[in-house]
Amino acid sequence: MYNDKNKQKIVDIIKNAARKHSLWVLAYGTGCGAIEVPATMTSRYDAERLGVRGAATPRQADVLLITGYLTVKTLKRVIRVYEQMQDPKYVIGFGSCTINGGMYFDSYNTINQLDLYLPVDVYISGCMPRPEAVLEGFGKLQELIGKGIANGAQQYKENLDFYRENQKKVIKNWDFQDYNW
Amino acid sequence: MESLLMNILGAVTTFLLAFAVGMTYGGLRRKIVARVQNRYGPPFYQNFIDAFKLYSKSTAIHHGAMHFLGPAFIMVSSVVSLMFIPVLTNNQWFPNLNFQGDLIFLIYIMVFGPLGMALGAGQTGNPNSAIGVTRGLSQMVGFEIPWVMALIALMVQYKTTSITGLLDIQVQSGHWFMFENPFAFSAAILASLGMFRYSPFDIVGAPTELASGPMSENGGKFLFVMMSSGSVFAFVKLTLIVDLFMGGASNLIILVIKTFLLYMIPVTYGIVSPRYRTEQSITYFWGWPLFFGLIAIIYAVFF
Amino acid sequence: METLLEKIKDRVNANFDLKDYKIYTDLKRVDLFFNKEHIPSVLLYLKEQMGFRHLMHMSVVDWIEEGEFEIIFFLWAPKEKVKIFVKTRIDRDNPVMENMDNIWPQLNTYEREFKEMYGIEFPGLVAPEEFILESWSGPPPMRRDFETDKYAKDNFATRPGREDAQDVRETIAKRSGEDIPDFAKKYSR
Amino acid sequence: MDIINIILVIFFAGALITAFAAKISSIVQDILFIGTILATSIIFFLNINTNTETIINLSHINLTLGLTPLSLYFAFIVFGLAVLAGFYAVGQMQGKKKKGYFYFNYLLSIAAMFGILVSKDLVSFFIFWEIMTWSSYLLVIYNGENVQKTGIKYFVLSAIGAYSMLMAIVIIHSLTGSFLISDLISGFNNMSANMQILIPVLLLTGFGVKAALMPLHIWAPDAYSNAPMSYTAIFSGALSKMGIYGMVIVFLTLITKLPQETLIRDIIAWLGAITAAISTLWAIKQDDAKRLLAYSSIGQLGYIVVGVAIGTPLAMLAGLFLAFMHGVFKSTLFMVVGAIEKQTGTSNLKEVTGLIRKMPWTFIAALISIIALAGIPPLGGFVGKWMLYESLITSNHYLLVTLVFFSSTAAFLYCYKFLFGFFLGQEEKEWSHVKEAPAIMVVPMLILSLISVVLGSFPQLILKPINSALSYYSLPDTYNNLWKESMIFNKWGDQVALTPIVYGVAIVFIVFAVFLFFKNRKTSRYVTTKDISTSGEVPKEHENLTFKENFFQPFLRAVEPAMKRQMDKYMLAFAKGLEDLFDFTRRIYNGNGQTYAIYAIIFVIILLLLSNNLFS
Repeated sequence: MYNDKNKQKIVDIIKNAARKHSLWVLAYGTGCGAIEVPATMTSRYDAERLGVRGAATPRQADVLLITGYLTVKTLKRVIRVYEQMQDPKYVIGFGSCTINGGMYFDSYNTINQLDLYLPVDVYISGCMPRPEAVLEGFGKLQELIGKGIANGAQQYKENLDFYRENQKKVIKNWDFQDYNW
Repeated sequence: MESLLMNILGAVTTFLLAFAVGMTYGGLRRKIVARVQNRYGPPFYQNFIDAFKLYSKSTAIHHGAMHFLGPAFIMVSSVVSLMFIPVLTNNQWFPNLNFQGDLIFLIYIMVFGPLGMALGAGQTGNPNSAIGVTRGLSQMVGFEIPWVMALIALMVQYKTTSITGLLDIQVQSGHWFMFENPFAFSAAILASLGMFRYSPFDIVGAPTELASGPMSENGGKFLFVMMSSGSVFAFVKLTLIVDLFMGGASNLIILVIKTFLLYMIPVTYGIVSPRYRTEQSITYFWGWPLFFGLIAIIYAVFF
Repeated sequence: METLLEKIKDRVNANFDLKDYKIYTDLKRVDLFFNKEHIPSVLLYLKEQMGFRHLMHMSVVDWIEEGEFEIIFFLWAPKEKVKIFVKTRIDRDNPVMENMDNIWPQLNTYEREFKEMYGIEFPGLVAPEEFILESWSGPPPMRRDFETDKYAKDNFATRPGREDAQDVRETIAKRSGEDIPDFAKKYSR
Repeated sequence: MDIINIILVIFFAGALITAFAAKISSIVQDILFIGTILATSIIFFLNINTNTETIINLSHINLTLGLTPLSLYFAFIVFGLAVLAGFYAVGQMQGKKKKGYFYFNYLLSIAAMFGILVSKDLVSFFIFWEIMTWSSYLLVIYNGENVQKTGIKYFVLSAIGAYSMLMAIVIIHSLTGSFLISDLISGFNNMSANMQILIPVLLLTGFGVKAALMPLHIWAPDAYSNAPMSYTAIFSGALSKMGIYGMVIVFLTLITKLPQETLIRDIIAWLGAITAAISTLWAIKQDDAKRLLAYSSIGQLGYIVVGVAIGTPLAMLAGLFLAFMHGVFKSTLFMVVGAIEKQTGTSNLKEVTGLIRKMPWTFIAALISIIALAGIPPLGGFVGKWMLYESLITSNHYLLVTLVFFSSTAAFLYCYKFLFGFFLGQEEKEWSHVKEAPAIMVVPMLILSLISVVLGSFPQLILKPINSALSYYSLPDTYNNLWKESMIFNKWGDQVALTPIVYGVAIVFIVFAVFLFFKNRKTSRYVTTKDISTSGEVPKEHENLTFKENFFQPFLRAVEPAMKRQMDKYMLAFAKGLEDLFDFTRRIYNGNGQTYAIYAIIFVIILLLLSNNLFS
């Protein structure tokens, strides 16, 4: 229960302080938002000064950054990637598309609402959000982690049935074995 | 009994020192790279935060026994080689096992790490890991040759293969081997560029191409052990070169200054260099560095 | 230039039953219309005999009002630097087209796509698995009678509040005091 | 009857009986085979000492048999490997055809090796040498495939070696009037300078063939990979050491007395080092594990030759220690390949993957042997490598040591390829049925790998007999000087203490293994190798993600120029040239009487034309 505010022990406070300042981001560049990530990471906005750094594989990553619309096909991959990540892990929904479908709200093949399928900790609105907004989003996530209430992964585990039901409703050919921790 | 206890205490202290120095240097490198790229950059203690965070991450899955033992092999390589290197010239503080092994032994124990990492990476079954490992081992064959030639030149010139022996000669005569045999120093420095695996030679764990190569399936504690082993190993390499070529260090401050100056060579070389392909880096090491090694041996034998 | 295009047209016409044609001199392009059953031999002839070796593209247009699909092959002759559009119409209710991926292997990709997106059958098509749509159960989505809005509403839960959002065009028009353009009125709520 | 005779008689009788016991029962055959080896080795280990000497009278020649400390040392290798590989062979030959044939030749070649080691005169040496060559030849062509290609190479090169050796023996007899090796040594000083060069060169050619020294190595890859693996363990582990044994004697007794000593030593040492380097590169390229290990064997023998040829006391220690270590770890590795081949049906590194969870004990044996092969401390291989480098550095062979170091570092590449190919990587459904090899095959491997581990911390077990062997040939005593208990020194007095190293490695390893393994074992669960980060893609059951093709391509691209020239091709070109020459000769003698008549007439005409010049 390390992410429950009322029961935060001293160890958890230290751990959360470390986690907060060391966010390794797996940027799942699905849509047009992928182009904003380099801008955020490089010289102009330099996310690394906040401890935000790119990670190469889900095993090493803390934050799953979903940058844009998700088709049914990519949603499946995103879920797979999310479940391969190790605890503690956070999800940032990036751009309008992840919030309510954005300009693809009536597409036959993109989901409209990411938080039905994955536990989103922070949404960054905008189409596209500028790097300032992205940094603001990371700041918000850091704040939540520091308070110990960024407990999306916890929610996901507890309400796994709910998420699985939603996921399977959209993904017809559900072919990977049910993953547990 | 008491001496044993002191030995163990000394070994642990050496390890902690190496860990701290290596981690700080890594952090400073990130800062320097950031400044060169016109960024603000992370604080110099960022690596400590990263390491602690990695340690506190959970390890929910594994791919079998070698997946666990691979990082342990790497740690064996760095810690044992640390134990055999004199940290300071007056050996009262960190005696460890300095007199028990010599340079040839050290060369061999230092290549144990990559092999252990290769085994750990192999068991995960990730094809990227295996590709990275093959690149890493190939590159290792590349830079080991000039490195060994430089060391042979030293050994031949001063008729000893012991690290403490070479260090004592420098301390007593007051001449650094860096100036006594500059060719050996150049060869060793150029080879050490490859050992650090910084920019031109970082194809082993190219993050975007190979998904960080051998590390791609390791998160959490595995990565923590690899990271700390890398830091300790960086300290080992720097201290070894300081001991062999720059007359060692009589106290920690001098050690830190010398190692930091030395560390700046691969860092600054790396910042401004693009990435070499594997065969390019092998041919790089078999070009000028090998030539310098050859000259160094000739110089050692005839002058 | 025109003579060259004319010549091409004439040469094809001499060998095949050309339904109709159109020549765009400025675009260096000839449009040739055929019946569906002539298409394979025409394509083969154009490729092997007349130097149109490059298939640039294959496309489908849904003529829902006429109850037909139009299939277009875009060919290019590298030597003469001339384009040919080979067009044909097939029945929309029973869309079957001959599989021609042995003429250009890359046609296979297009045909798999049109099979999924328009429901056009290509008998003998080598399609090991789904191409773009994984486990699609609805009607072919690129047909014009496919109601994408309704489908999305049925399948993907919409966040509450989304339906209140106004059409952007309407908002802009209202703000600047203009009328909504005619073509947009149809979609306006 | 003397002990040596008894051992030889048991061997030959056992070989014959075992060969014909197939008529009774297969198990009886196994028991007889094992019984013969066990009986002989028990007799050997219990009774043998260096004082025994037997003389067998043939009509004109006395065959003198007896042991020297050096041959005792090699006999340890032969008998130790023979017993372990014998047990292994029983497991491996289960259900194979031509068992009698295999057992017969196996016993015969062990007997021949023992015979070579006990020969004190050149005639018996040559006889046993030929028995060894023939029995191993028959086992090389055991499986009946590619007999033409592999058999002929081994046969021709063995013949070259044997004839040059025979020539040397004849010359020696004509010069000294005796076949005894001791007479050769004592009479060597009185020979003419030319003979003093010729005899060692001829003998070294003979031994070089068996030791797979360049350019006489071309038979080895095919022969090693075609023989049954249980025999290849002996072939590479012990039989090739007979060449080393001969070389040691030649270097210790004959070449030291030459004025051109350094030149010959350097030439042979460089040949050894080049052999090591080139064959290492070729080993990296191989995709078949047998061929990989075969090339690796040639490379390792190259190191041994370097050590033996340099010939300083430390180099001699290194060469002989490496000879023992090579026997241990290389035969283990060949046994591993044999076990895998038996369980999966193939030894191709590209086909077999992910056996680590199916054959864990085989993996442990392979891992330990590979670490020993790579020469990484704290295992036994390191001691030999260390002594080799130190001896080269202290005896002023700087470029040689660089070349040896290059091949030794490049050896990591094929070491990893071997381990990765068989045991690591993606687990595939095709091999999910594979089980661990039977105990009779696994236990010998584990015993051998245990020896590798033990020798890493207690090299004195082997260094002591080596020391007495070298003292016998009047080299200075090396105890206290170059090694002392578990410490090894070089000439300059620099030391490596193995015990603290072993303790240090063990402690650090255990600490971090506990830190990683035992702390996380409970909380983490095993996932298959399909569950890897593949950009979110779910690999299907049939999808093969293993990285196998062009394994070390970047490296091979970098060293391509060195691998363009192949000794095989030169030899084949030479053979082709000879064939053309003979073909041309055949055209002259075409069997037609008319042609011969024309030749006769032409000859007479030429005579007539030249008669003025000839007879005036």
